[in-house]
Amino acid sequence: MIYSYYPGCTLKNKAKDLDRYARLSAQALGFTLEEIENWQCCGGVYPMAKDEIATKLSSVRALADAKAQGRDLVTLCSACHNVLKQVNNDMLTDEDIRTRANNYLKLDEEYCGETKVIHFLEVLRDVIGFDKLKEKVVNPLTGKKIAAYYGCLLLRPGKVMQMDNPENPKIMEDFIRAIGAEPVIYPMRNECCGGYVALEDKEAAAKRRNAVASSASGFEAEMMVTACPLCMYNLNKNDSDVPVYYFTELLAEALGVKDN
Amino acid sequence: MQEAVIKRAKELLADGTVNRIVGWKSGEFAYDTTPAVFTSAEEIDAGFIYNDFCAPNLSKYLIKESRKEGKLLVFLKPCDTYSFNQLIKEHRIIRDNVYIIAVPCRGKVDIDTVKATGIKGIIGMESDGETVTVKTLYGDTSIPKSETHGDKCKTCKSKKHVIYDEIIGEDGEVNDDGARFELVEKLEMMTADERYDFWRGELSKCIRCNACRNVCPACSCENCVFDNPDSGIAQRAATDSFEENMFHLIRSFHVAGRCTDCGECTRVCPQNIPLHLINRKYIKDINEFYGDYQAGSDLETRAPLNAYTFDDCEPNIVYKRGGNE
Amino acid sequence: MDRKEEILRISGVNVRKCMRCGKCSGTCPSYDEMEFHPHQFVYMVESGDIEPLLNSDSLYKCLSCFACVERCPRGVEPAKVVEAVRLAAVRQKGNNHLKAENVPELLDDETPQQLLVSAFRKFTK
Amino acid sequence: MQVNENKEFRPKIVAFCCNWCSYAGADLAGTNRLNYPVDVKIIRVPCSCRVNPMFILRAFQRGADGVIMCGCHPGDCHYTSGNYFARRRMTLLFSMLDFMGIERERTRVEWVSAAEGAKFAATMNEFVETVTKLGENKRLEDLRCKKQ
Amino acid sequence: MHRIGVFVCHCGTNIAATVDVKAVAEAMKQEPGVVFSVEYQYMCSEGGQTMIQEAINEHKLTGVVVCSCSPRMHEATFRKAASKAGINPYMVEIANIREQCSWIHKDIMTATEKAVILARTAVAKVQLNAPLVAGESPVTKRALVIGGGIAGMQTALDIAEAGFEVDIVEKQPTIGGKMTQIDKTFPTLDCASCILTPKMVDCAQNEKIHIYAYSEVDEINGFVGNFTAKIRKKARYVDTTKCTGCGVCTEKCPQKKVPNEFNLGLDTRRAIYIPFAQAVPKVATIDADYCTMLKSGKCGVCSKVCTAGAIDYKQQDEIIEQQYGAIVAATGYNPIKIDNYDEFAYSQSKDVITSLELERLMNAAGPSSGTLIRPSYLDRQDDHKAHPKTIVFVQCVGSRSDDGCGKPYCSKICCMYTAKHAMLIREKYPDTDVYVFYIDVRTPGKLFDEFYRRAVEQYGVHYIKGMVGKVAPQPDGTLDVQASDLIANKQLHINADLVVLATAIEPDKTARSVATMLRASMDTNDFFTEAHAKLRPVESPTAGVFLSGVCQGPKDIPETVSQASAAAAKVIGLLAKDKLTGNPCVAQPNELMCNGCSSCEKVCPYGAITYSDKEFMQYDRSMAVRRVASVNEAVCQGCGACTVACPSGAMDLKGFSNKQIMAEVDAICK
Repeated sequence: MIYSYYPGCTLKNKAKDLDRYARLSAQALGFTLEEIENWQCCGGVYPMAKDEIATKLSSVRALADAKAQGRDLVTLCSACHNVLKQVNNDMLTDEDIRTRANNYLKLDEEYCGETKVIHFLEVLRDVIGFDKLKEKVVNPLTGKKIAAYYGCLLLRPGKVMQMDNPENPKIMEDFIRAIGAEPVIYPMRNECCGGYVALEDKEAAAKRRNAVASSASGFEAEMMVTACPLCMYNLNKNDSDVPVYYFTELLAEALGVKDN
Repeated sequence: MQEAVIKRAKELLADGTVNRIVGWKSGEFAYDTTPAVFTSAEEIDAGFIYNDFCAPNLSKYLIKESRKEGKLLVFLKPCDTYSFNQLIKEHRIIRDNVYIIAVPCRGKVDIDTVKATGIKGIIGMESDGETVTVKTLYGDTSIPKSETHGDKCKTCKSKKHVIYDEIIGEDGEVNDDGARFELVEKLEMMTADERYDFWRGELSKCIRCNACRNVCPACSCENCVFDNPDSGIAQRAATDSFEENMFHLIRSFHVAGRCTDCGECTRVCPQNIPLHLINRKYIKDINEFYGDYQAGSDLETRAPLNAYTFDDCEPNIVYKRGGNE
Repeated sequence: MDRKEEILRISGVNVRKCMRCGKCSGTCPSYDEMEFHPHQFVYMVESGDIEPLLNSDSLYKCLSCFACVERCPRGVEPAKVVEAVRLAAVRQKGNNHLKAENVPELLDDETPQQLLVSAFRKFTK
Repeated sequence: MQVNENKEFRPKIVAFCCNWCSYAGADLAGTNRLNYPVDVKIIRVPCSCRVNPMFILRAFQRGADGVIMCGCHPGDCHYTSGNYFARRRMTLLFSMLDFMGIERERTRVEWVSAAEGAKFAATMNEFVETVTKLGENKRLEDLRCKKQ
Repeated sequence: MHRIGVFVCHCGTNIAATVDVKAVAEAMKQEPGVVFSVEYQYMCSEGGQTMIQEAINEHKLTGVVVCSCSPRMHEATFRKAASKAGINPYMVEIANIREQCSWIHKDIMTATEKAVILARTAVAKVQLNAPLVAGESPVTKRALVIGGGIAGMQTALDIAEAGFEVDIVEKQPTIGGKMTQIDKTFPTLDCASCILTPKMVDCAQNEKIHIYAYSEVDEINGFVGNFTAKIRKKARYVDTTKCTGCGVCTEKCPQKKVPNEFNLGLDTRRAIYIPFAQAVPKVATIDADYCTMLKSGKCGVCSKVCTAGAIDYKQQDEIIEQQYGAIVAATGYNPIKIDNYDEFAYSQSKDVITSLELERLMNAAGPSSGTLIRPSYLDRQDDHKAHPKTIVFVQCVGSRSDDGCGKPYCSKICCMYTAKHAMLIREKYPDTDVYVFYIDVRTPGKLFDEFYRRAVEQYGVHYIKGMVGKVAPQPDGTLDVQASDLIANKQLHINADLVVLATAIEPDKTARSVATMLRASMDTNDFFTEAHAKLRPVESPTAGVFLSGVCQGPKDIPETVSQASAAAAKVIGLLAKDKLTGNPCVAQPNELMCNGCSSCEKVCPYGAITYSDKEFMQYDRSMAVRRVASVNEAVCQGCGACTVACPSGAMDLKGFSNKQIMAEVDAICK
């Protein structure tokens, strides 16, 4: 099974681990992530304005590229996933945006939202299956109490993202169970860590991140996992000293391919 | 064949099983056969024929005949039996008053098809079952019989009789290769403009002689809707293009789901309008939308327009379906 | 063009659908940082009271986390209204909220690229 | 149908509405002041199964540019099964009109419940727009009935 | 040719503001057959009707056209008026120039043009109208009530009171409905059981009422006055004639782990059970999904302990067929599922409950015997933390929402029952803090607002305008309620022990199939539609079908009871008649045209068409016997399916004849 893969800017730089462990794990699980050619940064945040096209074009190019390959497009970074999926939804449902984007891009074939954007976690759940994943685990993380951190980007808006119940998700918890650990359910797992303002409003970002981390540690989490480099950056500085990992790192570890 | 048929007719008349026979006799020309009633062996000897020119479907005549005194004998070709069955289903023929002898049919000679080959000055025709000899003012010409069939026989739907009391010769098989829909399909593939031009061209020839209506076994109403002053559409003659359309549209809709595709309409049309294509379009649509249905093949199945299922297709299937606009 | 019309056009939101339940503000994680709260954005745009919003720091406190969008019972999408007002503000000449020359001092060793690109996308034009 | 040098083409639309659902739906469109073009004139019939193909042909004959039939949603017929029969009849008739080369968009069936005033208005707006684009019905019109 | 009078109504300004009514009346004077044409302010008023009657007499009118509102509104009014003046009521036609003209158009010129065409169309139709006389059909003097809640019971009691037989079909093992689960009622705070159970007993003891509990309606055929219903009595595996309701079996049954639906799953019951002590009929029922005997053939304890010998493991569903003159839908409601509102943590914390669950928690017969206990502490009620100290109520959960998750309507009862809950808690547990988050407090009703004010002023309930955004369960088991206070313009965090969600209500899931069987229409929310929203609120548009209770729209108990009695009054009015005048617009075959082909019979949904052999004179004056159709006018409902199935046009529909409809078509296309 080969997927088109959109890594995104940060995975080539500060979040190399998120990417590297994902590729190693994919290999171990028998699927291939083929990086699409000449991808451009998605912009990191979904442009909500109806009158902006330029900010959506890099996403459309990536989506159209996957369509040309006839493959589903896999993402890892929560932000990229959110941006690509929402832009794809615009291309599918918003005639005005679709027309203007196509007029601008002049692709060989009009792009109308045909590509299926799926998160790496969805590949694990829907293609591999958490049961199968469990069978392939060689180093189960038995006894570890892990808090899944979804943040805001993976699940919302629920009608577009359609990954899981946005208010009571379970995909990451099921993942945690599959790698042999024990998930910790805590209410802040789907609340924003404040990452987007971490550049210029350090105080607000700290407040949000600490609220998340203390909620997790209050429920006795030993560590947190995330799919988002920005959340990782922000949460890492939490006052509760809960360590934060990319979920792919734990996956690679469980599959015994971490040090390859 | 004719001998065997005449022999059984005389026997049944003689033993009192029936008191009259509905069959065929020659018209003005030997090839121009016409339905006739025979009441004695003498009359049979004088005029009864059964040959490759006996195309007329006798079923319709039984509506009136079967209500008369005593039992009658009728000879039915395979396609006529479908019409007969359909009329039984509609309570139009009194079955008990009819004795049916099934006669085989290997396709009838169509005079218009012969004429279309370019033969002129025809004064007579004979057939030995393989070859048709055409007598003309300019001498005899022979053509293979297979080339003399009209569309009705060329794409025969069935050589099997669906109802009879006795049969002379071997029964045939149902032919469901769909060949009869080829011309309909060809029309469907045309653009709307082309279809419109085609039908305009054909229907504008209509002279409203009512031959199609009068010969059609399904068009057998006691009083036609076009003669019914309460219907709001009573009309005697088409005065313009719309009324030509309207007559044939309404007539075909009224026989939709009841037409057995016997092809008589086209055969008798003096203007050679391929009217059976309209009926076949309905049959084809019914088969596609609601499952295969052959009117007259049995007495039980509900007519498609008098039935429904919860998940029938919506009328907008017409816009969605293939074919050209 | 009329400011209100501009906001409505950029956001594509029908603010009249709001039934004033305040759930957006009840769920907003940045509520305490904001001078004007999500429900006020919707209400003030509806009543055409745009200027105070354009000049408020609240524009830059919204986390674009979609909690209000997800939970609004009327499908109003307050985050889109906030973004539209923010764009209306930063699109004015010289009104970029984030200035390139100020960026270096905001960085640390770990700052991920996406924080920079998203900040520029949200706060500048 | 009226074509006037100075005026734009306004189609004539005949709408057959069943008494129980669609006519009530049309009333609801009125109650809610939902606008649709004046070109639509409604004929009330007890049920969509009362609509005889002859009526539709007659309307075209007399110069209608579009004919739409509305009934209760399948399964909701006041008379249980009427709209199911109507559905088959109209499907076959429309297919035949199409076969004869008549523009298929001139005929339409729409199921409109008594609660769907908005759908009624939207359907009529859309239908009138479609028929207006098609222009005058020339293929199925009795010349005698044309206004001189 | 008829002598026709045309009457154009202004409807105040409803019509006159958009349609030039004078011009319409003038234009009608030019129509063939019109001998009188006039406009008037309100045709439906006394004056308008008198005007019609005077014109009929003065101008010898034989036909009347009223250009006014929808015929669905006032056709009957004008027909009655005309018939009082001596002409046949079916000589009246309505041109709908309000709903289908003035209300949807803005331009006076085009609207007037259209009104003229509509009026002309009606005139063209009237020209072809013939006087019609309705047939008659007998009335079965028995009513069927579907649903045995407070609505169904009240309807049944009132009908029985008038002396008619009435059957209640209830799908649960007992009648009583939702009200059995409610603790106290607003605004009087009296105990629901105390006022409900006597009514249940009345139903059981009334000789005219027959209760089919644990039963469902399978099939309904026929028409007003003459319905036939098939009722399925589901197998209880208990012989109800033998069971004494002693309850021994329900104590001895070894299968103890069945969620108790009566207490909304807050506790458990046995596989053989009686829903609650006052159940009617008070007989046991075996839950086949849990009974070990029925599932594996091993057990039989209940049979052994039953001294009456009532247990019958081989019992089958029983089908009962019964005739009815009238049917009442009283199918009730349920709270919606709130899976779509997990931001309130309903599925994550036991201490987030619905209001109906709170009713059970406060009820003496509930899982905590009436002591308010946090559900997470139900198994350790002695713990000092078991009693909630801070309670938050969230209003409008799933109501007034158009986000696709909830219901677009206001559930109507939540404001009042929440005030009731808050008040009861404050009264019984004064050391409790109670917060109510509301969007609006809606209290239209007698003594309702006073009740709500009492909750605030007397009982000190904290009402906060704003909505809860999130409920976050905390490690210590409490709930962090994050909400906005719109008046203070603040975001609040309340540390609560119990959160109660005022969940929207929706029609019972079975209502849809009942509506289909009854051929009664429903709105997009699956509430039954009424024949007229204002003037006929307890009747369905389908003749002989009546509506009782919440199945028609959200209602509280007093409203439900009022509507139930109103529906009963309508039923009594129907059953009191010996014969019903039918709809004269029925099918009529022209025997001279009829082929006897049976096409019409095949499409008739009522079996109204039969055939017989008749002798007819032929064109040649000879006689011939033909099979021809005839229509039973009492059975025919006038749909017209047969008229189109008939190939010769022999079958026509009175009042909607081929010629009439074609005349309308012609008039529109003219």
